[in-house]
Amino acid sequence: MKKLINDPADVVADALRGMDAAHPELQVDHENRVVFRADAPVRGKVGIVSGGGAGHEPMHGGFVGLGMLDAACAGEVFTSPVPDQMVAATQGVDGGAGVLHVVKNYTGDVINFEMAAELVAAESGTEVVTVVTDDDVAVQDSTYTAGRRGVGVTVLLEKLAGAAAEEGRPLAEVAEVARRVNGQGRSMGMALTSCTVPAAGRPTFDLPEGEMEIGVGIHGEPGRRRVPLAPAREVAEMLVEPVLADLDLTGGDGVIAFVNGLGGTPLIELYVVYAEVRAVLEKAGVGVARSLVGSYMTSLDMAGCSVTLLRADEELLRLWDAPVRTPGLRWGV
Amino acid sequence: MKKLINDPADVVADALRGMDAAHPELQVDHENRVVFRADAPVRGKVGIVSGGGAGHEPMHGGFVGLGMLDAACAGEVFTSPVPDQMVAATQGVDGGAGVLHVVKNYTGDVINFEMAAELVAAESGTEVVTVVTDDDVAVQDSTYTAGRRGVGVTVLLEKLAGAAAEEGRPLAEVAEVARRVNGQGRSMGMALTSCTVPAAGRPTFDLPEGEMEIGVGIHGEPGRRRVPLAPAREVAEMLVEPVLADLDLTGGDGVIAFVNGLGGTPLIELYVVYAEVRAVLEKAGVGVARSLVGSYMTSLDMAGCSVTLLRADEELLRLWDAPVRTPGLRWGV
Amino acid sequence: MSAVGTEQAAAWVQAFAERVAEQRDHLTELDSAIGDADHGTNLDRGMTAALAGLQATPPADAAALLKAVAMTMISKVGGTSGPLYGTFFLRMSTALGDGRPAEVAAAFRAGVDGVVARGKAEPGDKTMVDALLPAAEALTDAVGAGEPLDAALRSAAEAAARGRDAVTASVARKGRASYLGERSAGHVDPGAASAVLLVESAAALAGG
Amino acid sequence: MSAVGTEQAAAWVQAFAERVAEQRDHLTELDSAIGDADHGTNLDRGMTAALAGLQATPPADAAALLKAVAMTMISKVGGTSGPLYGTFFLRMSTALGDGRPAEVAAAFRAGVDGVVARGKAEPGDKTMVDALLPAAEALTDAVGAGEPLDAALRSAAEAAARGRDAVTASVARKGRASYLGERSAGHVDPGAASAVLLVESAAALAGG
Ligand SMILES: Nc1ncnc2c1ncn2[C@@H]1O[C@H](COP(=O)(O)OP(=O)(O)O)[C@@H](O)[C@H]1O
Ligand SMILES: Nc1ncnc2c1ncn2[C@@H]1O[C@H](COP(=O)(O)OP(=O)(O)O)[C@@H](O)[C@H]1O
Ligand SMILES: [Mg+2]
Ligand SMILES: [Mg+2]
Ligand SMILES: [Mg+2]
Ligand SMILES: [Mg+2]
Repeated sequence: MKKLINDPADVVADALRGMDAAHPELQVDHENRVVFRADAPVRGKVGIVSGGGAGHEPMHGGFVGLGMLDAACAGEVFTSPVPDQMVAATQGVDGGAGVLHVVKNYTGDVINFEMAAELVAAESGTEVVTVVTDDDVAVQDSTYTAGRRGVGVTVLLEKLAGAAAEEGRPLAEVAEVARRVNGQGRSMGMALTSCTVPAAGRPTFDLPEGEMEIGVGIHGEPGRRRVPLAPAREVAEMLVEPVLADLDLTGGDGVIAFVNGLGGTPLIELYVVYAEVRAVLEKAGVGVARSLVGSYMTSLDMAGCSVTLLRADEELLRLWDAPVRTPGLRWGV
Repeated sequence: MKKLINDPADVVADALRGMDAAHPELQVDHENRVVFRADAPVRGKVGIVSGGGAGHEPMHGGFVGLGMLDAACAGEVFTSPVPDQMVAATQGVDGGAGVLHVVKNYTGDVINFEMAAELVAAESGTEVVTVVTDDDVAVQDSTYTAGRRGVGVTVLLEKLAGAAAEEGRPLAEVAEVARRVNGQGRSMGMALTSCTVPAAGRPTFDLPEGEMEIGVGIHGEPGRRRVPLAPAREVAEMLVEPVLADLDLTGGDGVIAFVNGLGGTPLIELYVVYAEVRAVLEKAGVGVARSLVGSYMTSLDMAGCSVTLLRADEELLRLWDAPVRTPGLRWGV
Repeated sequence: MSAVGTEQAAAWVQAFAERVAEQRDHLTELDSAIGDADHGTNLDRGMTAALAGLQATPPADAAALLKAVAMTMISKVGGTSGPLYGTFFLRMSTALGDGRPAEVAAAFRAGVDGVVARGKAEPGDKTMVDALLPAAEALTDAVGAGEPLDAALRSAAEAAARGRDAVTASVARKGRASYLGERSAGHVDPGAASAVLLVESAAALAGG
Repeated sequence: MSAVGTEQAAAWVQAFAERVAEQRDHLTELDSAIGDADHGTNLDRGMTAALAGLQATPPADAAALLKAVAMTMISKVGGTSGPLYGTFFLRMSTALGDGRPAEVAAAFRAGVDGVVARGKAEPGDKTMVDALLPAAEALTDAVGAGEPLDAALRSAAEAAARGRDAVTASVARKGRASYLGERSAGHVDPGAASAVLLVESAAALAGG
């Protein structure tokens, strides 16, 4: 294993120290491993809390700031944070207008956030609404399974719901925006290599030179199928087509198109993929209203990418263009 | 070789198409492979042109925009662009106040920019001043060699000189800022893995599991020495100490500290390194005025990082905080 | 062994922690194949913290001990297995009573019911429940038939192992393994494997 | 061969392009060891474009031909070798005169001087200059001694190869290889290797 780390057991604590040092505009509670907006709680504003296992940087801590999250809880690598962290985060961002929990649909995340919400309800009057993201079309959605994973849409949702909260809208409306984003967005990912979990010390799976995995998530889980390596042009088709098959995205206000790098893939390759994604969308008659290309939700050092498409509407575009000032996403301010 | 690309010969053209599609605020001249600010030339403002081989994304094209570059020329991967591109860029950004060429100190870059400047001088009245960056302390600086490489300082210089130009300052002053930044900044890099040049198809060098290279540049050149893998704590020392030995950075207004990822290293590791860099600086009595942590100047898919320290002063801090709006760096606007 | 007191509970927790430490890399390897390569690390971190907690604040009785372990699992582990094992120990602690065999069986069953209530897994979904439920049933049956606790725990451990093995061929329908669809078939479920260690730790103590 | 006309120049360029194509991966491999793994790709891209340009717009004479190659190298290759080889061909084209042996030797020398003026490398810095300079000297000497051009070019090719080999053991002082310090010693310089191909291409034609 080759990583720029100290003891694998300290990776999350060490990274939080670095993040704290790099971003004076954030407050880091190292004891609870919660990253807060420096001005939290913002009086009268709905607080937005997210979190999850570490290893997806800049998500979620890097999305804390004006127009996005109020707090993010960091778990161990690929391991949901614990209820205590979420309680601390929720209490710390409660400005009197209630708190939205943004939870990616993984059993661990769902259970821990659920327990946290129960604890908050038992201990305080803070109103908590939870929205779960489950946008990954690689996974069959069925009531008899854990359902689809929450992936790329989470980044877009945190931006859009964050903008709605920043406008001063009430919890129910902010949650409605969040649910709409999740309902209108779908993703699909692929990997060229496995990632290596620091504590495990070696790649989660083997992926020979000429092969790639289609339908991976962001935790180094193997994908749905293994296929021969293909040019970016075909990779774009393999990712975009299942998304288009799952959700009608033609017409209307077009889509917000998001090509995400999984941590080990450089930006030059993401731009190559994005060019091909645009070509596939054009052929399918899907217009693109906004673009996001970069490594915003990683899977440690995995080489690969995901594509997320979100059906845009006038309101979502306005919220997308609204100011955001976080380490990971920043514009309009 | 596992990359998200089509034909290796098309990588740069394909990536420029993706970049163009992702950033409507840029104008891309695909024929000349020049990325322009959409509003170039800006009347009365010094134009700033940079460029170099591709493979370092977001540098340089991702630094085109308000408060930074007016144009960037993209060469083939790791190959300096040609004079014709630089001439087109220079003419396209000439707003009547002259043009600054920012050139990293590599023989190819220097020669091609030199020829471009000669052509511009022969063909037009545009005043061109060239500033060459050479901040890499891994390389011995001697008049009998090619001198030090230009690395991380280039990013900081493009930001700071860009801010000076945006203030409407004359070419001589903008060039003076640029030279000062180069003079006050030093860098050192290391690699955990080699990169793979697409056209070459395999890693430029072999680096066994338990070893790393210290003193690498950003073109997949092997470094100065190979040492056993070490924890981030020691890596930070190996990078910071030679920088401190080369330039007195204690006292004054502190430094702008920049931890850069080389393309294959995820942000979580860069934060771990940054925490350790801060610890080394603290021990050395060097204060940190501003921080930048991320993959801003990559070496394709190389895993590794570099550290750049720039002695700050009041003016540089003001220029650092000035608005910048580019795909790669963005704040204050 | 006629009743489970503080000493027995402590020995069980200690034995489980040891088995987990010893099998940590194996559990993580199982989780690499069909999950995210952290199950061994997660459990080991939790049980190490639990032992440290017990050392620092010795609990008054077996129920308090199990509750302390539960709270550590819930507040130190995270992921799926942290709150589920935490819930197991928590529910068990409140139902343990005097620790007589029938109470132990009922408490174990309560713990398993807690896991099911929290995780909503059904038998055959290929989770820890597939080891825990048969163990609970075997324990209840054996104790109900008047077998001594030692023997009953051994039956429970065997039932847990059979339950784990029975779903190895199946396609997972809960947890991360479910994302793999058909590819999850043929792999041992990591949580089922750790649950077997839990029951075996009890059986080994009882037998020794 | 008594003089270099359009045909000879075309054949030389063609032969060089072929050698470069054939040795492309080898040149890139040499550049992997002490550079950035693109020398073969760079030259091959340039010479392929140069041939295509000659085909599209057949030049009037040998000088025009060399100038066309020069312009392609300068405007299509980039890096260090693009402008240096471009400068070589450009300077050579302006000094070629009627292509008689003495003029060819002088033109070659002018080309090499152009490379030195542009790149500022000195003999022994471990660059293409270490193959080109000895070749220029050998050519001038042989032609001056009245040898026929064929034989003179063969001497030049041998001198180039000796020059390349002579600096293999040295530490590079120019170009990317210089960043490696001592580690550059023992490796063949890629530009010196390609310069040998250039001179050998001429010698082979002359000889055949
Ligand atoms: N819904 C569920 N109910 C019960 N157990 C479950 C459920 N989902 C997953 N598990 C168990 O959890 C185990 C994985 O635990 P662990 O790896 O620690 O957590 P995570 O999956 O969050 O990384 C699985 O092997 C499975 O036995
Ligand atoms: N200053 C110089 N003068 C002459 N030749 C040089 C100089 N610097 C480098 N070279 C030659 O250029 C070769 C490398 O060419 P190439 O790989 O195409 O360019 P780059 O180094 O820009 O990637 C070296 O092997 C060396 O022979
Ligand atoms: Mg996990
Ligand atoms: Mg090069
Ligand atoms: Mg797991
Ligand atoms: Mg090279």
